[in-house]
Amino acid sequence: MNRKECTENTCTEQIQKIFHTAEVEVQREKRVKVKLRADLILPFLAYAKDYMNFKHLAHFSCVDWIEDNEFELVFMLWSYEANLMIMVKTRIDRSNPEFETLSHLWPQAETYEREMHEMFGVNFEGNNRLGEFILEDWEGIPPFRRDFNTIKYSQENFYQRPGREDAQNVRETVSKHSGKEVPDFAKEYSIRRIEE
Amino acid sequence: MREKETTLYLGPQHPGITGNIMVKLKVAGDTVVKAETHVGYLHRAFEKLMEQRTWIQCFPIVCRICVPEPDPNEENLARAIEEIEVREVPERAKYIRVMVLELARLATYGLWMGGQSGSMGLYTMPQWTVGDRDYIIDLFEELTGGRIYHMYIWAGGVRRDLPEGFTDRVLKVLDYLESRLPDYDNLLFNNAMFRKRAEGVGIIPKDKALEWGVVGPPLRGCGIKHDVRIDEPYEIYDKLDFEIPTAEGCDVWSRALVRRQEYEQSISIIRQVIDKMPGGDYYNKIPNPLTWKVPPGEAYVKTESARGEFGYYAVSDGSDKPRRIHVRGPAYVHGVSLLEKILVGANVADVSFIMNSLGTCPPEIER
Amino acid sequence: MTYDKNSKKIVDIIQSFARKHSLWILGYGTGCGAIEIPPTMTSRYDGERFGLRGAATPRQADVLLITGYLATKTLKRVIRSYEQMQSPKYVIGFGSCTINGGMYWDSYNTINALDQYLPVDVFINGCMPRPESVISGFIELQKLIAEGRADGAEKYQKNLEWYRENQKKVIHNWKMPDYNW
Amino acid sequence: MEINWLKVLGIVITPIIAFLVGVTYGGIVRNITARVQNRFGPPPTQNLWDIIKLYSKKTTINHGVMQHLAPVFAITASITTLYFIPVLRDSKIFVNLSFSGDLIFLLYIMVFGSLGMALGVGQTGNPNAAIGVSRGLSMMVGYEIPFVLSIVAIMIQFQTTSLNELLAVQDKFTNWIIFQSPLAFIAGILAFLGMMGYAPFDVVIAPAEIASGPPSEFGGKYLGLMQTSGSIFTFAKLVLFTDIFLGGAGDFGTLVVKTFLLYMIPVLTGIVNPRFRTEQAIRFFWKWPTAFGILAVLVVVWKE
Repeated sequence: MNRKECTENTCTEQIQKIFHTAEVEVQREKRVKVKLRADLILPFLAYAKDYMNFKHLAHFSCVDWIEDNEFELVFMLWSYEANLMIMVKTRIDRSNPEFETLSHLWPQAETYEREMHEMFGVNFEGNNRLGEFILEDWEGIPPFRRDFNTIKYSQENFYQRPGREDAQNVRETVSKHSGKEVPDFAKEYSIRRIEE
Repeated sequence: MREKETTLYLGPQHPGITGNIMVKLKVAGDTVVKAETHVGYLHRAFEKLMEQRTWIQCFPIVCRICVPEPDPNEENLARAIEEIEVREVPERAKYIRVMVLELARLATYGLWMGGQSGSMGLYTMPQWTVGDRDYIIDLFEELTGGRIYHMYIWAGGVRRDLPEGFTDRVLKVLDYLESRLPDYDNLLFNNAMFRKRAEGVGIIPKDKALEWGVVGPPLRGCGIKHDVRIDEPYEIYDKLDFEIPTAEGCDVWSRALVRRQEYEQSISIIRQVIDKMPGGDYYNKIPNPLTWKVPPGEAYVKTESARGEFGYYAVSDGSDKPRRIHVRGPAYVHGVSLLEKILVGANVADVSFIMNSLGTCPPEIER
Repeated sequence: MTYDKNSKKIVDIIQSFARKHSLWILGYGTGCGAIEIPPTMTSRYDGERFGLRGAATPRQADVLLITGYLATKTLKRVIRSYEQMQSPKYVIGFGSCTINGGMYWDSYNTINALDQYLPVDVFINGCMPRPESVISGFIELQKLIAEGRADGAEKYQKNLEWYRENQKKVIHNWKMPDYNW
Repeated sequence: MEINWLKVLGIVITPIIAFLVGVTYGGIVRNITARVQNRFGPPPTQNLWDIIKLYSKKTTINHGVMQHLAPVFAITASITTLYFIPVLRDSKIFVNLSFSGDLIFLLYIMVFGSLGMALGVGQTGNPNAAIGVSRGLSMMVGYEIPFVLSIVAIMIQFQTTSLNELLAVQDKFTNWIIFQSPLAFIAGILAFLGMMGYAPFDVVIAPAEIASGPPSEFGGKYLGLMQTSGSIFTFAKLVLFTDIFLGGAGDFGTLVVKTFLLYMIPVLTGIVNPRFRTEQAIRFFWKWPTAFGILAVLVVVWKE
C-alpha cells in the first residue's frame, strides 16, 4: 500500500492511524519509539514489515525490570528504503513470561528467542527449538535475571585462587596508594610464583 | 534411494572451524543434508558482568566481545553512552575514531584473507597477510598500548592524543599495505583455482537476504548496496568520499571480491582522514569515572564492522552501572540461522570455507 | 618399564632433545587468546623455528594450549581432548584468566583456576600475552622438558581422583557427547 | 644355494638410506616453504626430531587389530615398493630385487599401502578418517589412470616391463625417456603431482576440512610409523620417476640432484595453490593427463 518514503513524522502518523493505542514518540533523528500492548505486537510487526517496508529485524532484546515485576521486550526494525528505525517496546509479566514466536516473520528471530528463553526464561510459543542453546546442564534460575547473583554462584562453584580479593576493589586500592610507594600486596605477589 | 546419513561433528576442536564453535552436520555421501550450529563454548556472560561493573569498567569488557576486531565494540558503547548522556564529542576525536575503526577493518580483512585461504589449503596467504597485519597491530600498540585490546575509544572522545609523527607512520604502513596488494591478487584473487572453488558456493538467495538479516559484505556480495556508513552515517563518514563496493553472485567469490575492494576503500578513507584531521581537543572529559552516573535513557547504536552491522542496545536506569547492554553482532545471525540454511546442500569440503566467507566469529554469538 | 632419572643414557638424551624440539600444539582455540596464535605461528614471529607446529587432532598433539578462560561447556571438551592425547603431554595455561579468572572472575560460566582441573606445566600471564611471551612460555616448557620436570601427565594420572572430583564439581552432567570413537 | 651378500647388504641399507634422505627432504621442503612465506622455518632436521619424538611417545590407542596393523601395512608397502626399484643403475648393492616384469608388479604394490590403511582406518570409526580414506581411494582412481597409461605407453615403446632394461635404454642424456616419449612424461608427471599429495591434490589430509584425514585417530608410535613410511615412499616414488623418465642415476650425487629437482615440482606447485575439491581433482585427472596418456599410447601404437 503505502510504499512511499516515510520520514519520522509520516511514520508516526501512519502508525497512529492504524494502531490507536500505540504510544509513538520520535526519540531522535532516525529513531521512532513505539510502545504497544503485548497482544498487538505481532500484528504491528507484520504490518510494519509488509506495508511499511521495515524488512530488517536489527535487534530483539529483553530487559528485566524486576522492580515492576515485568520483562520488557524490545524490537528494532530498520527500513532500508527510509533509513529509519522503529523501536517497538512492550512489557510482559515477569512471573509467567509468555510470548509468541516471530520466526515465521523473520527466521533469525528464532536464535534470539532461543537465547532469551535460556537467559531470561521467556517462553516463546510456536518456537520448537527452545531448549539448551548456550548453557549446558544449567539448573536454577535463568542467569540473566536480575535476581541471579553471578558472584555468589562463581564463589560457590569455582575455586577462587587466594590473592584475588586484594585486587577486587581496585578503586579503593588505587586511591589509597599514591604513586610513590609500592603497595604491600604488589610486593608480595611480584615475588611469589604460582606453583603447585 | 537415499545414501546412508552419517553425523559429522565439525568442532569445537577442529582445525577448520573459525573459533570455538561446533557445527553438527548430517552428511549423505559428500553432501550436507542438515546443519546445526552449537554455540556456548565461549560464553562469558558479558551482558551480565556489565550489570555488575561501572560504566567506565565496561570498556575493557566490551572490546573482548569480538576478538579479531574489538574497536567497533568500544565505538558502539561510547556512542551509546554519549547518546544517552547527550555528550558532545570533539571534532578531532571523531576523526581519530574513524581512523582507528578503519585500521581495525584493514587488520580484520588481513586476518580474513588468511582464514579464507587457509580453509582451502593455501597456507602461504595466511603467512603473508597475518604478517602484514602485524604492522597495523604495531601502530595500535604505539597508539593505545595494547596489541589486540585497545580500550582506546571512550565516552567523550578517545583516551589520548595521537603521538608525534604518528600519522606519518600510518601513511607509511598504508603505502606498504598497498604495495602488497598485487602480491595478494596474484596469489589469491587472480588464482583460477580459488575462483573455481568459490564460485557458486554458499549462495544466499538474493530475495531473502534482507529478510534473513544478512548484513555487511555478505549482503553487498548479493548486489545490495547497504552499509551503515552511508545509511546512517556516524562520526564523520558523511564528510568522506568513499564507495561501497558490491558484487553480484551471492556466493563466496563475490563476498571475497567485495572485501578485496573494501580493503582499498579503507586505505583511501584513512588517507582522507589524515588529510583532513583538525587540531584541538581530543577528549570531552567525563566526570570522575568512579562516581559517574549516566542519566536514565536508552539508545540503540550501530557501527559497520568488517563483518557487518554491529548493534548495541544500552539501557541506563540512572545509576552508576548499566541496566542492560545487549550486543547484536553480525555473526549472531550469520553464524547460526543463516549458516544453518546455506550449508544445506553444500559439500563437506566447503563448510569451513563458507563459514569463513560469512565471517563467523563465535565470541560475539554467545558473548 | 622403570625410568631412573639420575642415569642418563644416550637414548634419553636424544629422546628428550627430540621431545623438546618438536612440540605439536593441538589446534583448539579455547578462548580469545587464540587470536595471538596466528601471529606467533606466522611470518612475523615464526614459531616453527622452535619446532612448534599445529596438530589437527588430539591423538597427534603434545601440547594443549588453553588460550584463555574456559567456559564450563568447553572444559568438558578440553578434558576429553586432554585424555585423548598421548603422553608425554603438556598443558600451557595462556593468559591471566587461566590463573585466577582474570577479568571474568565473577562470571558464572567460566572457571577461575585451570590447575584445579588439569595439570598445568607452564602459565603465561597477560591479557593477552604477546607473541613474544607465548614463545618465551614455550621456551620455558622446553627447559622443563630437558630437565625432566614437565611431568604433568604423570601427576594427572597419580592424582586422577582429586582432579576428577574437582572436574565433577563444575561439570554436573558427566556424560560425554555421543561420539563412538 | 649361494647367497649374494651384496644384495643382502643392499636390502638392509636401502630402507635406511631412503628414510634418511626422505626425512631430510621433508625438512628442506619445510624450509623452502618457509622462505616463500617470508620466514625462516625450522632446521632441516626438524622432521627427524618429529619422528623420533613420535616413537618416544607412550601410545595407548586401541580400536582393534586392523587399526594396529594399518601403519604396518603402510610401511610394508613402502619398503616393498622400494625394494623393487633399482636405486642406482649398474650398482651391485642397490640393484635390489628388481626382476623382469617389475613395472607391472610396482603398479600393484604401490596401491597396497593405501588399501591397508583404508582397512585399518575403517576400524577406528572416526568419520573424518573414513571420509579421508574414501577421498584417498577416489583420488587414486583419478591419478592411477594417467599413470598407468603413461607406463603402458613406455612399455609398448621399449617392449619391456623391466626397470633395469628401461635404465639400459637410457644410456646417454639424449636417450632419456623424457625426450624419447614426452607425451608419456607429461601424463606421468601430472599423475605424480596427485601421487605426492601436495596442494592442489592434498584432499586426503585436508586439515581444514577433515582434520588431517586418515591419520586422525593415530598418534604416537603409529603416527611415527606412518611418517616413516611416508618418507620412504616419497623417496621410492622419486627414484621410480627418476629411473623411468630421467635416466636413473649412476651415483648418489646425481640421484640427489635429480630426485630433488623432481620433488620441487609438486612442492612449488603446492605452495602457491589452494586445494581442489575431490571431484574437481578427479575431473582434472580424467581430463588432460588422461588425454595425454591416451595420446602417448596411440602415438606409440601408430609408430609400431
